[in-house]
Amino acid sequence: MSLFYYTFIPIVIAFIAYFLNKKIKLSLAILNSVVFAYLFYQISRLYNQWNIPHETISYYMFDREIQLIFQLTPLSWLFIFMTTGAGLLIAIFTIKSQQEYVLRSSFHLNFAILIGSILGVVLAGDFLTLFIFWEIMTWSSFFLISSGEKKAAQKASYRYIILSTIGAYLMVTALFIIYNQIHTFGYNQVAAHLSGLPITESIILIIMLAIPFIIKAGVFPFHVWVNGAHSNAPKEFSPFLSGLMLKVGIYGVILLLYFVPLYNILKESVNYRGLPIFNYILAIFGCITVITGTILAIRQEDVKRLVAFSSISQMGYIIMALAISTPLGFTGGLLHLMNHMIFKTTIFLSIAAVIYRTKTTKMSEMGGLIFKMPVTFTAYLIAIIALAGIPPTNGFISKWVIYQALIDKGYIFLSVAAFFGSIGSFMYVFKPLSTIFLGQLKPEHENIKEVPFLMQLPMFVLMALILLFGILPGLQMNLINQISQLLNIQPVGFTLYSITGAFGKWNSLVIFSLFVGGFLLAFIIFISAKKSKQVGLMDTYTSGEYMDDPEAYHYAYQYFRPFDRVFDSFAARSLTVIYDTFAQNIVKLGNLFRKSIVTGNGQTYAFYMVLFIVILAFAGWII
Amino acid sequence: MILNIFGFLLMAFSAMALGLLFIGIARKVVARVQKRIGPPFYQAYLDVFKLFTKNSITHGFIFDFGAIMAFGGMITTLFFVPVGPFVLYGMNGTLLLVIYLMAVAYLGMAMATVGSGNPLASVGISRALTQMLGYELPFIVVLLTLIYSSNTSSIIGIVQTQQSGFMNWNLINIPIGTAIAFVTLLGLMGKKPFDAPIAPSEIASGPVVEHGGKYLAFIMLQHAVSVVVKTALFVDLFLGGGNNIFIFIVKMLIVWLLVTLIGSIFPRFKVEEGVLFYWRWPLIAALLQAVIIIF
Amino acid sequence: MVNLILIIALPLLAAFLIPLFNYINKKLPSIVVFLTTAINLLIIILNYNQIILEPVIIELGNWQAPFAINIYVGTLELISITVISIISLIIAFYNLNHSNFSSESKFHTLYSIIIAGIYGIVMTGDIFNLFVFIEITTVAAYGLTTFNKDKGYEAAIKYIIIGSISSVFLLMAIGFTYSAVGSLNMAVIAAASNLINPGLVRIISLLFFVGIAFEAGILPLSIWVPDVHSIAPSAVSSTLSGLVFLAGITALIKIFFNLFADPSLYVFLMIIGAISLIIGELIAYQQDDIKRMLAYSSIAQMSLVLTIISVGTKYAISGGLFQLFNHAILKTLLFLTAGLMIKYAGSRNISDFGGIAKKIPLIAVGFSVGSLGILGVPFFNGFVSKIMIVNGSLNAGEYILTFLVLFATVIEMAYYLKVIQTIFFGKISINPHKIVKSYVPIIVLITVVFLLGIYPELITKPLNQATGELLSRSDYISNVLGGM
Amino acid sequence: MIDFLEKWSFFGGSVLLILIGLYGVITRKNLIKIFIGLSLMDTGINVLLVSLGYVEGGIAPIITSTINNNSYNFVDPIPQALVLTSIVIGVAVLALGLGVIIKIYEKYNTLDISEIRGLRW
Repeated sequence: MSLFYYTFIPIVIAFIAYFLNKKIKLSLAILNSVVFAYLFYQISRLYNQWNIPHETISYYMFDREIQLIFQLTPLSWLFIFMTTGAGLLIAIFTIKSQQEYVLRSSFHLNFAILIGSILGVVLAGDFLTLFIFWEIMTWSSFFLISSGEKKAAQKASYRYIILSTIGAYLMVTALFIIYNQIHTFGYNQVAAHLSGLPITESIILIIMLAIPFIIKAGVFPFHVWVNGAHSNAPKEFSPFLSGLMLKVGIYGVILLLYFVPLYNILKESVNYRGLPIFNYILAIFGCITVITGTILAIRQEDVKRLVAFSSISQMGYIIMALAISTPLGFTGGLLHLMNHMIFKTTIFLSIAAVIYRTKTTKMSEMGGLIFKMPVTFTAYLIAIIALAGIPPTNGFISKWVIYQALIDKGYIFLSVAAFFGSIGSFMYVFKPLSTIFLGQLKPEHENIKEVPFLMQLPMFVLMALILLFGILPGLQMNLINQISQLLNIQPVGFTLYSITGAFGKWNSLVIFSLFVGGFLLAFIIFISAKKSKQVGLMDTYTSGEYMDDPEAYHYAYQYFRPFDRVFDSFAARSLTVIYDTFAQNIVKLGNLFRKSIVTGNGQTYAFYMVLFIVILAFAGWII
Repeated sequence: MILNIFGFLLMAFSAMALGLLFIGIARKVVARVQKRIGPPFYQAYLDVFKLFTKNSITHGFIFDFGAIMAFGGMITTLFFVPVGPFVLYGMNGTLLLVIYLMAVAYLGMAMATVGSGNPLASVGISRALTQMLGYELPFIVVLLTLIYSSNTSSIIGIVQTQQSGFMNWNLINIPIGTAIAFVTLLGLMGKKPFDAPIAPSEIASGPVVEHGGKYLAFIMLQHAVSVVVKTALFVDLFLGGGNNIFIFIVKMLIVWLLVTLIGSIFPRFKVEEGVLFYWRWPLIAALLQAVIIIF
Repeated sequence: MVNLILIIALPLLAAFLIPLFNYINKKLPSIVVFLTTAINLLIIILNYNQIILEPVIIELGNWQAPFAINIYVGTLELISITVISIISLIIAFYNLNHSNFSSESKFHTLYSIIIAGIYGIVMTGDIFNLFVFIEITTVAAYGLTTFNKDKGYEAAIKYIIIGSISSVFLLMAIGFTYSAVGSLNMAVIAAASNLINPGLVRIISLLFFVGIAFEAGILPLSIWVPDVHSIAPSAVSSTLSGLVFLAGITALIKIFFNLFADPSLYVFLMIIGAISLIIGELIAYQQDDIKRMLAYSSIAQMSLVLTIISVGTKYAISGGLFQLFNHAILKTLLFLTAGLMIKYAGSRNISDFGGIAKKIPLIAVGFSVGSLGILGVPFFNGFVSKIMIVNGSLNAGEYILTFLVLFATVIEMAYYLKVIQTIFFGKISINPHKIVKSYVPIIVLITVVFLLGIYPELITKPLNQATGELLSRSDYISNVLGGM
Repeated sequence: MIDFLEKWSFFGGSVLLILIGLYGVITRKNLIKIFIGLSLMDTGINVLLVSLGYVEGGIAPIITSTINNNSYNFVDPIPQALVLTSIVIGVAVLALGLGVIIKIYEKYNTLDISEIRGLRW
């Protein structure tokens, strides 16, 4: 199948299905699952066929034909594989979970378009194709976010689209400045041209090219859209938004940092410890992202917001690792990218399952769901263990590689930020665990059941992946080394279950077996002791008081209040406020114009004409 | 293989024994500081045996699972820390691993305690996690400096760089770092100025409020192993480790006694005061030291 | 080849016959208008291949070029009249079902006249004739504005006052031109423009600007636009916004590129256009009345076209022209669907349209296609023109202009998305006021939007040719005047 | 001097008429007065157009049996034709405008333009 069709099959089928939906009662979710499964199968067969020829479509635009190029590289394979995989899992999840959702059909239409456009973005072989699909991706995700059930979804999507568009326009400006000089958009030609330009000029162009990607990745000065969009998007879309969409931004960053080898272009310029200053600044932004995301995540009371901020902070890790441009950094970044996709999708899916049953996202309105929804709890538990970077899950391996890369170069502040994020992640992942799943069960949740099997299935698959990649990271390393070869990066040594770092070697098999040993020992001791008696959750120590209200006996609201107090002033001065004030000032300016110019008096309008003519005459006089 | 399993068991049980001994000694020392007679040094053993024989209640499977996870995680951590000449697995890059492995135990304990449904336990966990963010940062900075200066992230490797004599100990090489690490060790162990998480007078021992019988025994064993792990880690990193197990244990005991003595005379920090304390002087000093050593 | 003068004459003829037809059958006038517009489209299609090869000049009364009024149809005019004929046909079709005004035949008379006037403005090769056609168009538009019995008169009176003032200046410009050149023929003026005193050329051009820009949506002069567009019936709003503006800008382009090619004036146009663009967008953002919002958006779009075209390079002009034609198509779509939504909801306020998409999905989709087209989403026609505009302005090194244009688009996005979000995702608050149905025009327009978005060469190839013709004045002169 | 005055008196006079009309339009509040101003402007521009085509000492450009070749000093006929058209258009607009004014008076009970501000912002 031609590469071109991968992008268009989902889009076309989605449109057809959307319009047939009314006539023939078909479930778009099932249809989407089938389509994605087919694509997934086809894409998995593409593995290792890197020498598929490029495909081009010519597009007559200015006064010449413009080629839209599609190409397959190991890097793009990774992304299309992840995209269709996540899309498939989420489509399966939605079959059951969206029974009562009003905007189902538009959700599935936009979702399929989104998948198609992401495939287009990563399969693109030149910047114009990338830009076209990038825009489609932005728009379809905009519609997806605004179809959230909460009222705030619209404001959040608004912020998202405005920010994305500003980025896209910067990119298109830079692209056409380049195009006017070399008359092509091809990656290689643009890269060659950029390296030939004077250094300031090429830095400005690169920054303009990079900003849309950085915005999409949710990195520090532009992270303001992420929390709103994630928390207000439909619950089934948040996993994809966090798992995949943010990563597409990272794809762009990889493209600029490695494919257009920024390192080579800027090598001669100012640098810090052998790292071009641009890369270092990017890494610093990543570092700030980690810290900001962590602190703000700890403060949240809404579970989706909390996980959204956690996504921001994890993106910071990836950016930081990629920006330092060492083989280890690159490997760690890509590993973390894959792993973050897996565990963050799991977290969001398990939260979607909880929301599906409880219809709320406020953590303090839930509690004690562990006995009612054990599968969901297990999925959440395993995913947060991975997120917090605790062995033997995949999350630790990627963080370990990133630490190795950071320490190797002696970037002390970056490493401290990375650790801060890691320890902070204990705090914020434990908060939902404790307040949603543990603690006292709310009386109104007495009759809750576990979610249907079709919703459990994706969670099972993802849990298995977390453990699988935790034990056998070599599966991922194989692909990453192929990507490294493509981008001329020195590959990192690995076997199926070990990775060689800068200061040591990681061997997951040994660690896993020791883990099993430790747990087995504990288990044996536990079993051999006297059997205990099961009592209810209300049957606890209460300093002699008699408690009958589980609501009052559940510690959930403002879980980390002492910590929050430390950062209250920090959180009040948020970037969102600054951006919003800026936007409001523009609106105020418009209102001023409107009130003062459009008075509704015909005579005033006539006066404007006279004034205009007088001004024109004066201006004409002057030149 | 058989030998490995044997070593595995031996190490686990001897660490438990050693840890309980340390705890007993500490109780005695604290009593002496407070002008009491105090319990005998073997009291901790008695307590554990007694608790195992008692009837106990559970609050659901997470309560059981958390206890197993806490203890199992700590035992797993132990295998990576060289105690004298004994180390079950000394692969490269273990230092970072150990830090994270300890978190498994914390997570297990936190799950078990919050799973009990008692809000006091949740408060305790919330405090513990907050405080963790406080002391881990300077500790990590010191560790990073150590990794960078000894050019290895393996604990054994770091021990080996200090082998040739007292003057090569990191205590001498990076004295500020050692001091900071010692201060963070107080937090790591939950000792007095930083014992807000378990504050018995405020939140009824916090996390362990619901634990009784074999669960409390598990917590005690976990605590015993963690004492061994943490002191051994400190000795390995800063006090030159040791091939002789007795000298090593003496070093551990010294560290432990210092911690205990400090713990017995200081009042308690409020939790955010504790965090801010760590982020003020220890963190700044650690960063300064790191900058000096790396550049 | 069919004589192209027919496409002006037919609607005029129809206009005067409509009252007669009205006696026969009340339904007949709308069918007559529909038929005339259809025949016009047919004529243009028949002539298309020939005109694209070389410009067609029709001399009225068989007098030679300088002496009589002539009609000049080059590639630019060809594309314009093609677009005009398609859109007028669609609007006429729409009127078949939706023109339930008390005085139906009068409406159709005026509508025919306005169509004839628009064709005339685009095709004429004589400046006084241009004036006459502009007046025909505006007078008909004055009349159409008053069809709204509520506030139509108020809008009309403002429109008339401003229109009369600017027509005075247009006549003044024509008079000065005539006194300087001694002819009213555009080609002759173009040939002689190098010989006139440059100061006078500048004055004349600016007077022309004042006279025509009032019909082209440039801000201080087109301040009547929101009133009139929001008050007039939807079919009229879309005609005024889509077609009259198109004709006005085409006339301005002819004046500034064919007649007096004085590059020093372009910077004026650019500044005026840019200011008008930003102010238009900023005010449009404030509107809650959907048609007023669209009207301000039209102003902004026209200013965008003007400012881009006044960059004066090949790429910029073709981008601007493409945007102009796109705007005609999209605004028609937007005004028609907005009108239907207003009818359905019984209110003009955007905030009352919550969740309307669930009740009238096609119309809502039509509106969003129009908006997304204007915002330049890929595979909509607006994308290609936006890209061309960016390319054109960057190619000429106008970085600030590019910034302003893109900034304006961001504001534009803000207010269009507000509407789209309300109609698709807002809370359902509609009790249907009136059931509306209109499938064919909306589907046709959506098809056109996507056709141009996916196969832009349908229009970009002729546009390049048109730009080439615009930039080579000598060809134009020799085409009209023969070997003179 | 006289020549100069004679040539420019048409010109200046007509421009003055236009300016007076314009002044009326932007200062008078009454709609009827505004339309009088517009009429004045129309008249002014018509005079201007005619004066532009005036040739000194020329005669009406009518070819009769006695005047049948180009050697006569004709006044330029085209501006006069233009003015005729323009007058027609002006009258049409004026009529339409007055009609609208009548309707406005019926609706708003006032002719003060500053009070007819239903459409604004």
